[in-house]
Amino acid sequence: MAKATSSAPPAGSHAAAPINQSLTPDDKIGLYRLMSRIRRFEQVSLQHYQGGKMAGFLHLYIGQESVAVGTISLLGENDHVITAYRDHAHALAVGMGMDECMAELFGKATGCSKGKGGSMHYFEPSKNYWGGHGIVAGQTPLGLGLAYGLKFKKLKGAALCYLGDGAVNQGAFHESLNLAALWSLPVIYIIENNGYSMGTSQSRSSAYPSCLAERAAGYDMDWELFSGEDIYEVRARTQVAIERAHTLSRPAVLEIATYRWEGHSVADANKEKYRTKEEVERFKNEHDPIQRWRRVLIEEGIASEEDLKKIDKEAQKEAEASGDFAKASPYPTPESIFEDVYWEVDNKTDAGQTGRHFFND
Amino acid sequence: MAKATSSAPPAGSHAAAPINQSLTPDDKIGLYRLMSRIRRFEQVSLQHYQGGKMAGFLHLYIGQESVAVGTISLLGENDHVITAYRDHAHALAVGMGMDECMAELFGKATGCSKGKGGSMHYFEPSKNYWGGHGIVAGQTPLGLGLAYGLKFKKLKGAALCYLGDGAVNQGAFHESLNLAALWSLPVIYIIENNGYSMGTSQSRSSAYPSCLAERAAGYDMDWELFSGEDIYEVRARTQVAIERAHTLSRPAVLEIATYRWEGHSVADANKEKYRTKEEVERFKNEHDPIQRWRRVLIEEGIASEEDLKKIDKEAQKEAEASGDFAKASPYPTPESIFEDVYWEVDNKTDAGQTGRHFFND
Amino acid sequence: MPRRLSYRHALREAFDEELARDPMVVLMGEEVAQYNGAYKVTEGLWDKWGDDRIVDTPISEAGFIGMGIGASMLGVRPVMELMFWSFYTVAWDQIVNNAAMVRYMSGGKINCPIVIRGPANGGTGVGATHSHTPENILANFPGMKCVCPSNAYDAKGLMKAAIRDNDPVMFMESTKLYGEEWDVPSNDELPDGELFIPLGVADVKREGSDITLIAHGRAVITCLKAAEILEAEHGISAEVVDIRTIRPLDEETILESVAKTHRAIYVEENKPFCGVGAQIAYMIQSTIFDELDAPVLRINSLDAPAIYSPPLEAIQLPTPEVVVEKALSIC
Amino acid sequence: MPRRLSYRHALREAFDEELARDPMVVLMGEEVAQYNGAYKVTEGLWDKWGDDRIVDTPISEAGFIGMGIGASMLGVRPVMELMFWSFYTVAWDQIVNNAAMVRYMSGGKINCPIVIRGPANGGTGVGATHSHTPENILANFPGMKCVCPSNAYDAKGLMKAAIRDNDPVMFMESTKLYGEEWDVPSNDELPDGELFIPLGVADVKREGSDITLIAHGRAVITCLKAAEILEAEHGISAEVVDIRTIRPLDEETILESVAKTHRAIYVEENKPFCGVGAQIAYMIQSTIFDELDAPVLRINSLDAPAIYSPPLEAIQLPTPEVVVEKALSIC
Ligand SMILES: Cc1ncc(C[n+]2csc(CCOP(=O)(O)OP(=O)(O)O)c2C)c(N)n1
Ligand SMILES: Cc1ncc(C[n+]2csc(CCOP(=O)(O)OP(=O)(O)O)c2C)c(N)n1
Ligand SMILES: [Mg+2]
Ligand SMILES: [Mg+2]
Repeated sequence: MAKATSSAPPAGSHAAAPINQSLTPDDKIGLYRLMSRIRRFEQVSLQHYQGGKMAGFLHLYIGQESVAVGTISLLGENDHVITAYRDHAHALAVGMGMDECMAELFGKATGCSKGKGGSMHYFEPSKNYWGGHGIVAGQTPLGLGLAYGLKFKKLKGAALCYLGDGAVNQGAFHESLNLAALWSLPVIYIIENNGYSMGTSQSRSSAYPSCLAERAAGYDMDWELFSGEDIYEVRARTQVAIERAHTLSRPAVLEIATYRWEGHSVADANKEKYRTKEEVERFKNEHDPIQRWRRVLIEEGIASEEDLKKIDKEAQKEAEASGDFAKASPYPTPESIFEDVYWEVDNKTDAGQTGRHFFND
Repeated sequence: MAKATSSAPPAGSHAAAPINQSLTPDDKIGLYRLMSRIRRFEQVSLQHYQGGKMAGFLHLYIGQESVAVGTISLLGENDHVITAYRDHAHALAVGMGMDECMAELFGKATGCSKGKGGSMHYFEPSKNYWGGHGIVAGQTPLGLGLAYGLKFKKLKGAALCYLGDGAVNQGAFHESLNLAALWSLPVIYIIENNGYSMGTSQSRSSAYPSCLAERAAGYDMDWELFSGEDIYEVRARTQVAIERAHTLSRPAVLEIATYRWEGHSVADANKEKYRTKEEVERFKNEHDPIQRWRRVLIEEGIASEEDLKKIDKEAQKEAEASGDFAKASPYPTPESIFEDVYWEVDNKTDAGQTGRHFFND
Repeated sequence: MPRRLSYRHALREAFDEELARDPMVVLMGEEVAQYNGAYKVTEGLWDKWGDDRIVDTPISEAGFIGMGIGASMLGVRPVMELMFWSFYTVAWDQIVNNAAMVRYMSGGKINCPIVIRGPANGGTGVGATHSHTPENILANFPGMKCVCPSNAYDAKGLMKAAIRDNDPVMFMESTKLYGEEWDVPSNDELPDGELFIPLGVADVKREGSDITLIAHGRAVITCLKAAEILEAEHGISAEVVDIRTIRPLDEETILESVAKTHRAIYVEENKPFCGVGAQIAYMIQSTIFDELDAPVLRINSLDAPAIYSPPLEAIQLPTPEVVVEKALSIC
Repeated sequence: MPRRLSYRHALREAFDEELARDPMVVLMGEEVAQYNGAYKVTEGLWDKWGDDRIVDTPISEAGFIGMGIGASMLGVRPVMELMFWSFYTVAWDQIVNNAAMVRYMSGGKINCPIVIRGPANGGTGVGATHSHTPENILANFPGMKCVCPSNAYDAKGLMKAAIRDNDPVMFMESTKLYGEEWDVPSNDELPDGELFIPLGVADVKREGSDITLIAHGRAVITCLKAAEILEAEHGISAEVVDIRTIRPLDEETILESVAKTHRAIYVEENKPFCGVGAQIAYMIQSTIFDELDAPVLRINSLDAPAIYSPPLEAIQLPTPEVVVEKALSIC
């Protein structure tokens, strides 16, 4: 089993990768539209959060869009996605609608988790999207299990399991790496390295040689480190791992450098303390993955400024409409508190009828 | 921080290492005596186990003696030891007596844990020995904590934390490695690699590049792999890590190849299934660390066959006497079940008197 | 002559039958395959079913239990062994936040048909780290089911129900019972052609009229012995109710019995504070307070970590004598 | 005019005073130092006490909690923050098998003077994974102590006791209370020169004669509100007992009160099955059965994982109205 990272292709060559060459102009515009929709969705959700329409945390993905969009754009019928609590982008990227995503934030019955999960706990198994997990790195063994399920059922697929740079220090992740490598399971761990876990920089939370993904080498597992800014690069380099997972059932760890513009969550009162204003501004102005892709589309003559502005506007409208949808939606009923606890009870099977399941007095 | 293993010294050179040169003939005989005592102690304990004097598990260390004896022989006043459930050798090596160790196996009040811990849970903090831990890898964060305590108190010392080859796949160990490296804590993890975790060979439980210790590289931590057969080598190579811990407060992972002659525990009904008879015989006949040290002592003219036989006999006698001691000792009283639960209660402090602590009806 | 089967063998039959019935069933855990199981519960299954269905795992409980949960979300039906239930502590997050709660948080879109099983008992000289009995803790969580069979017959029937259940089931066995034998009819002796016991149905193991002894797991056997002493030496007729599953819980059978006897004691090998006995005692008195001629009492393991010393360990757990004594105090 | 202090600020004062008193005290956890604490409980302490005493950790709860336990064995006195108590699930093995049991297994040779603290509550819209209230689970284990202060005054006094205690203390705070203010005298106003409340001493927060409402944590406030409604609208005089610490438990104060009122309800925000209320209801009825004019009742969080939806989350937890209704059912 190869253990080192493949040698990096020369800069600028990612557009030429076959997986990118196969993109039609419409596909490329589709990637733009998706990133734009994700950003507008989150901007609108932020407004509603600030307007007091939601409770708890709202972890925004703004600035990282190319990672979810680029990687998920590569997936097929038997490929699966699972991530942590910063989960809105992945949800929209797998094809979930803004309406059910926004309604979930409002805690409405029409939400993707019926209002039961909230921002951190989105799910849509019919779109191969397995959440949305609140415990740091708690999703990493589940991602392994999806890969196990694929292999067990002899399906050709991969499980993409996302985690943050702060999550790599949780034991469950390491247990998962060993199992993935030992049993050759088609799971691809994607470290979305935005440099910080809450207010803690990478160097204050992790000891590492060249990067975090390199820990995979200790399990004789393939790994890669690359920038997430250019969606061509994200696609080209992720595709290598997907291909390997599909054909050889081999796992990998990909570390993708990215940046979050906002605080850790909207409640992050310190967001201007642990990072300099200059740093944040630099990323916004010089490393926005959406702007970058915009330039690519214009340079390639695929779309005009006008076209893209129109897409942005549509996305904005769609996001606003989803806010209206959420607002207009009903809350779950009080009785629904006891639904979705036990499958057998919900489905009124024999097994759901014997014995007491709930212990309210 | 250096991350690679230091280059291996040429074979046979370990006797020449300063730390070994400093050994007096008496010291060398002392090492022999200790290994011999450990082996006799365990052989006698096995007889009593088979005679129905003990309950539960008895994990024998026979075949691995040079590892505990070699490493612990290097320790000074502020160096600490903590290990897993295969803990008899480390206990005797830090200077605990056979009597209290044997009595513990019998569950007697005179045992090193007053009969409360049993074989897996030996303790003697007055000898810097912190157990004896039953949950695989559960001791690894504790070992880290000992190192933290040393650094916090500004003491020049190291914590030696032993674990098995099967324990490396537990999450807590990895969390500990990151913390150790990140904070530069003087903990030395010693993987006693006897090739098997119960009936599972190393290659069936772990994915690794060259060896298990190499996982430390992922945390930018020093690591070493070496054979435990020759006590000179164990001492010479462990000393490098101790020195580094003492002077630079740097952690390390040492993987020491060794072999257990007996089953995983005495209850291991399969011990002849997952290993060939030939393999076991080869280790017994060709790689017994005690025999090897015996030859060294004779070759160096430090002791005669006779001298060493006499030591073995004394060790045997001492072990048998400890069995008699254990047999003659009283069991703990029923009341003692409720002692040693709460410090405040045992010490009859104010805090031990307010409120109910025990809920027997 | 009825067929005698050990508890361990009865479980093995349940596995074997379910492996045959459903190709999605897979058994997994440390040493379950090539080693035949640390306690030989899975003996012979690897030989018969091979690598795909019977899987040895490394020592990584959080990793492999979580993996099983993830696989169950995709429709695999993993039956995961914890070599000791005691080791749930290192996999706790996966059990609580994933197995028990993913269904809820996903608004019912995902379910986790997983069984987590292994022995959960004290009394075998393995010390406090290896003697946990977390059934009260598991049953605290809505979303989990928790089963504690007291004999081979129930073990087989309940294990088959657990494997077919579409919710996560925590199945607690006993190393002290693995070798004991009970009457367990073979499938061809049974009207339904198989032994299947639904979860959530208690069983009156002995009828009586003066007092109800309620218990789960091995404590049921302690109660049956106590009942015999009470009858023989004191002329007291004790009914013994084996709740079999802790969640879902068959409260009706308990209440019916206590309404008849007017006295109840809960017996368990678990620690007292917030134990199963506390819950059931609470339930009885809050539901049929006026039927009670005496407070509901309970007997637990003595309230300290499990002691190693063999003679003391034996008295740390409830004995028939202690049950008799307590019963006499309210009869 | 008495000094008003928030719950969060009261805790901070306790830390500050204990940091000054004992150089072995060290505060540790995710974001406790440079970030000032996710909930600002430790605000300013890193500035004042520096890197050695206030330590930011990576996200590795098993690793750093275990490390703290190991350090405590050597005499360091770590006060470890779990950003949410919910995250105990990933550190559970270290808490149970090491903090709570090493003293026992070593025959008393080792002790672990560690405090593990953080908020443990629902009701803040963070969903099931972040809303665990494990006090019943923690208190199940002999060897652990478990404290749940309901207000700023108690929080400060109990935290100081917890830090000086030589046993492992699990200290459960509430994000819903952090910002609330209470009267908390400054040290120079106090006869002893400091605010110190021993563990294991309950507090009658309101006197009454018709019924006893017993509770811990934020549910005490719910009970106080219910007691006012009962008095004002129904002429019922309710006594409110705040147990403050769950283990050790001040049973005397509870029993004295119930022996006076003859009726009792336990109120908690925890889940019902094997909750603290079950234990205390059991204890009351088994100890003073004849004093009871009605069954002991209890009120818990509705028995499902914590729901996110804000209006439903609000009714999942006990409200004063529900307490009133239940009280009326037995008064
Ligand atoms: C086990 C656990 N510990 C702590 C937390 C609190 N927490 C939530 S997110 C977070 C930071 C994670 O950072 P990272 O993994 O880099 O992901 P990012 O937020 O940057 O996407 C922390 C500390 C948690 N949810 N779970
Ligand atoms: C968390 C946990 N899982 C499983 C066990 C059961 N168990 C005890 S020792 C052992 C094998 C450990 O092997 P290794 O680490 O190589 O140490 P060795 O026994 O060879 O010294 C197993 C599976 C345990 N005690 N704790
Ligand atoms: Mg991050
Ligand atoms: Mg081994």
